[in-house]
Amino acid sequence: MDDMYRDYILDHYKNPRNFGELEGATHSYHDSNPLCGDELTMSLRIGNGHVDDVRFQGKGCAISQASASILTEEIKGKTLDEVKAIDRDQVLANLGIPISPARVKCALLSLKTLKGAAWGLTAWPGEEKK
Amino acid sequence: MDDMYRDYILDHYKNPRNFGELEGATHSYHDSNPLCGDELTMSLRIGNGHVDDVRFQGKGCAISQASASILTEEIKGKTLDEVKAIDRDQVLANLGIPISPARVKCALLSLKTLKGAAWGLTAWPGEEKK
Amino acid sequence: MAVTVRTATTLDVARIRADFPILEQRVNGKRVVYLDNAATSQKPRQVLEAMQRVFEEHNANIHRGVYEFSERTTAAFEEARAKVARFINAPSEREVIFVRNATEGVNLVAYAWGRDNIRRGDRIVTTVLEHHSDFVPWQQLAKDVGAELVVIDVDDDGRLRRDQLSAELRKGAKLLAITQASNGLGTVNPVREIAAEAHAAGATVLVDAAQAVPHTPVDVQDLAADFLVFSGHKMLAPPGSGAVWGREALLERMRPFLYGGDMISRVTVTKTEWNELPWKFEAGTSSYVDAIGLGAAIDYLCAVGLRAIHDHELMLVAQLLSRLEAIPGVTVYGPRTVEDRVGVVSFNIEGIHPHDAATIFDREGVCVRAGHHCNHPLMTRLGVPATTRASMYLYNTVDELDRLVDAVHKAKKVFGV
Amino acid sequence: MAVTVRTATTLDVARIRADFPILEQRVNGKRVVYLDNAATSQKPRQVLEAMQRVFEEHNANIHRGVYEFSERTTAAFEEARAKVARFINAPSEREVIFVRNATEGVNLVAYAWGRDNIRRGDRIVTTVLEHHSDFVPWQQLAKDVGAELVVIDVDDDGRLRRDQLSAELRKGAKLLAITQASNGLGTVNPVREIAAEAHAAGATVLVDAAQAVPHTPVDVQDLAADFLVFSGHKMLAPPGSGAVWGREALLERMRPFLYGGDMISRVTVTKTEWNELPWKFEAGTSSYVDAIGLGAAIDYLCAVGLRAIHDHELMLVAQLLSRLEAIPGVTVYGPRTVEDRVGVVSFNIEGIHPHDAATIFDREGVCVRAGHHCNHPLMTRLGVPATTRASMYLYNTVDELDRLVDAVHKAKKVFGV
Ligand SMILES: Cc1ncc(COP(=O)(O)O)c(C=O)c1O
Ligand SMILES: Cc1ncc(COP(=O)(O)O)c(C=O)c1O
Repeated sequence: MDDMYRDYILDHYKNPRNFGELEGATHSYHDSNPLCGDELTMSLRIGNGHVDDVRFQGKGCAISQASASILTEEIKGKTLDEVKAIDRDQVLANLGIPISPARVKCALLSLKTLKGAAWGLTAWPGEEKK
Repeated sequence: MDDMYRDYILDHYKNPRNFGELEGATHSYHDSNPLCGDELTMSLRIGNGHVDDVRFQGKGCAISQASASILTEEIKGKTLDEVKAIDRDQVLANLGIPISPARVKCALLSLKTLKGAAWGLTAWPGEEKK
Repeated sequence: MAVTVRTATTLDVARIRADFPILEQRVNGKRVVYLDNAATSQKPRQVLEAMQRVFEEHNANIHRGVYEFSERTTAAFEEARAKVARFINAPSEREVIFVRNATEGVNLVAYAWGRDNIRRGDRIVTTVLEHHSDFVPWQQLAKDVGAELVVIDVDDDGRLRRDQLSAELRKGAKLLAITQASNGLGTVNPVREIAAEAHAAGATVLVDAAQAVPHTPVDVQDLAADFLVFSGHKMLAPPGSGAVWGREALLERMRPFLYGGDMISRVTVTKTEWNELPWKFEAGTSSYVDAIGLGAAIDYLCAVGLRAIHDHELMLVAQLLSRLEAIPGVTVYGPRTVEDRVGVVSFNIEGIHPHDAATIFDREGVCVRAGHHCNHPLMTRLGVPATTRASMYLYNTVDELDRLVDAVHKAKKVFGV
Repeated sequence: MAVTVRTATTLDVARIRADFPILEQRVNGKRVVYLDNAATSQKPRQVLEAMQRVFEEHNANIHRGVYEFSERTTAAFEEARAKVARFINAPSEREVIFVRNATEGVNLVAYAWGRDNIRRGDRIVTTVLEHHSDFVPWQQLAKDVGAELVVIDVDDDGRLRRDQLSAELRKGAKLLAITQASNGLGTVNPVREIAAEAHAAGATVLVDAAQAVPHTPVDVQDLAADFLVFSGHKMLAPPGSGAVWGREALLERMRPFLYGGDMISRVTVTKTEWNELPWKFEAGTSSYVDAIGLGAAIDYLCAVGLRAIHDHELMLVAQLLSRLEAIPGVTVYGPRTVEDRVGVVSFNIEGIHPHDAATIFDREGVCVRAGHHCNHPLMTRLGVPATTRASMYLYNTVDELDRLVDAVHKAKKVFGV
């Protein structure tokens, strides 16, 4: 259990990075996980093929919110191609803790919202079909 | 097994009593057991509250046909009240052999048809509701 | 009811627990504490053995075979139906239809009765307490035929707004679909009174008894509703078993729901005659082993006694409520009393999402449900996305509640709240 | 196919029989000979143990719980779905919907696809070989919407009149509903060719594979139909398990069938969003233990090998046909060859009603089915009210066929024919 909610996650949950509205956002996407009630909005400012800035807003469980916070740190300043390459395994790995199957949707809501913001995708590669 | 198809039943099956059409029938009823394909028609000549004559026609399994044959012998000459009193237990007992649950419908088709002929009943007392 | 037993139980819980092998399992090294009984119950040996016996001794398809295996299996299946009928005091076995679960039961009524009886402009009254299974079928039927769906609210304690219900019924209603006990809050509705009121208004009444039949004596003749549905898997039977009870006169007039083998008496190329009740509504090969399991579950519940089970659960609720209310930051939803309720307690811990709470509880071996409990309209009404729900049954103990309370403290510690 | 094995089998039947405890049972003092496999099959230990393990080790409701029991049960359930998908070579698990049985499967398609796609004046083509479960739903749909039901005949050997089918398809059809293997006669239809022909005529194709999937390899991509249904209980799994396979594009466009818990993603008082495939079609608590049993049954069938099972059955059919044909007064219905058929042999004894025959066989411990086999239109076509049917599976032996033949002689002796 200390695995599952180690300080790193709880720190991101309680002190989310890049939280709030983004002025001058060029891309924005909202999604939710109706089963849990997790909500997330990702806003990006994209210029010249780079993520110049990013913010997220949302509410929900620690896993979904920490995952979003970690993801925003990861993508800031990256090229769109680099962002596109981020997959579910990487997002799960970033959390640094084992995520049980029932919580995978919580952990991946951030990625889903990011892809929605950046490309209007509502599923991540390999996840459209099971 | 010899119980189930002892000579008495087989005799009635092969040499059905009161088989055929009834001239001057006052009452007649046809019924069938769609699950088995058993078919039966009972024709009665009722006068003065008595069953003056009876005939049956039909085809189907030995149990259904023998049961009908035995029943016609039983009711001939009886008063309607006496006929009305015949119940499922008596018909099953008349056969003189144990009838397994799956074959009860075969054995009772004769009674059902008789009641239909005599009173337009399509179920016998106690059998309307299970 | 007004139960007085609060700290004592008349159940021999140790003996009961010995019948449930799964309760010995360990999760993360700790003996499991199973408190998700409103989702599904565990099964005693007696039920598993009854099913095993069919498979090992006389399995055959029912109603069809003129041989001993088939006759024995058919007899066991129809005996299970008789047990269900006696259990809910149905006037006749002909009124008991086996279905997979309560959900299929509601859908059966919605398709086979609803499509022919609910017309454009008709009003269907239901409540915000309903499980999706007794809500979405009516919502969709209303949409399809152009009827109006009226949803009665609850007060802040999670009790049905009877004033609102009466007012809406007075405006006229074709159907009242109402849960007897809420799976989200544990609230019990006075269905008997309500059914009488609805009948007076000319409505047909369907009772979703999925959370009532397993936990408290239910008598369909006393309730005097028109349809009642429940699931076997919530009452010690396997998933795949469940029943619809309906008034014979209504069932007789209804068209069938599923068409196929066993529900017909004669088929020609151009037309079909239906079988008698209840088989008219049981198309294809029934889940006959699951149904036989339900019969065995009913035997088990009757041997223990439904009243004693209900009292035991209320004792557990009282214990849990007083423990939870003593913990800062814990909010309990629904009635704070033990009157008119079943063994369901919904709560949240401030600062901890229910899913995080449930994950931490799981590490402690404590199984509760976190989520919307298939009850979105109710969650919206409560203004929360989800709750944490502990639900009790005959095998649960006060010690297990202490394990849950310890887990709550642990979660608070981890989250620093 | 053109199988050459006729008197030999590649199956280790003795070893297989050891997995089926019920085959040791006695009826009237004689070891049971179970030859009613087309009605339902027996279950091996491996399947019963897989189910028992769920109940004793990690039973919990699926898809809902954030705790280990629920996650393990959900994983086992979804793994069973993956096994079904692989077994029939479905392109995606999203296309596999768990239902109670083939009957519910056909009804699901009739309600959720049929009601929106079959209109007044449309033609539904089916055959006289259909089980009531793939006949009555279409007959009723046709009646409800004013469509025309066209029923293709068989020739005197019980083989489908392909000429008639082609002619009717050329006139146009919205749906072809056809059985892959007849439960009444054992005839196998060349569904792959027929589906192609039907598609060319613009029809959607539903295949009733209830008698095919248990007995011969079925590959939905090779068949290239649109929907395919089957029952688990006829293939070593418990009653309560079964599946619909459907093309994803069709399933996506279809409305749901049953409404309730688990099949929705969001509900408000006024509207509902559906869950993704396949769960959109699985409302309420699934028979998840039965489904897990189906997964274990598929493991068992794959380990033995479907081709070897099919060859074994054809060997038994050849043996039985030659024995029955040697008995004066015995009439066999359907194909007299072993090409294109499954292990079903329908026959009658002159002068003995099938029910009387089956009753006498039962006294000898031999279980066969006597009746119309839920196949009234076919019985009418054959001009008999009923037949006696022996149906074989992997555990049957030639010795058992001899027991059946002895029973036929016994019946003739009792009836003096
Ligand atoms: C060809 C065929 N279709 C459908 C069915 C119906 O199967 P179930 O009763 O399992 O729904 C059967 C079963 O006898 C069958 O043989
Ligand atoms: C009140 C109520 N109704 C209906 C249902 C649906 O039950 P099932 O999933 O067994 O169909 C449930 C189960 O959670 C319930 O609690």
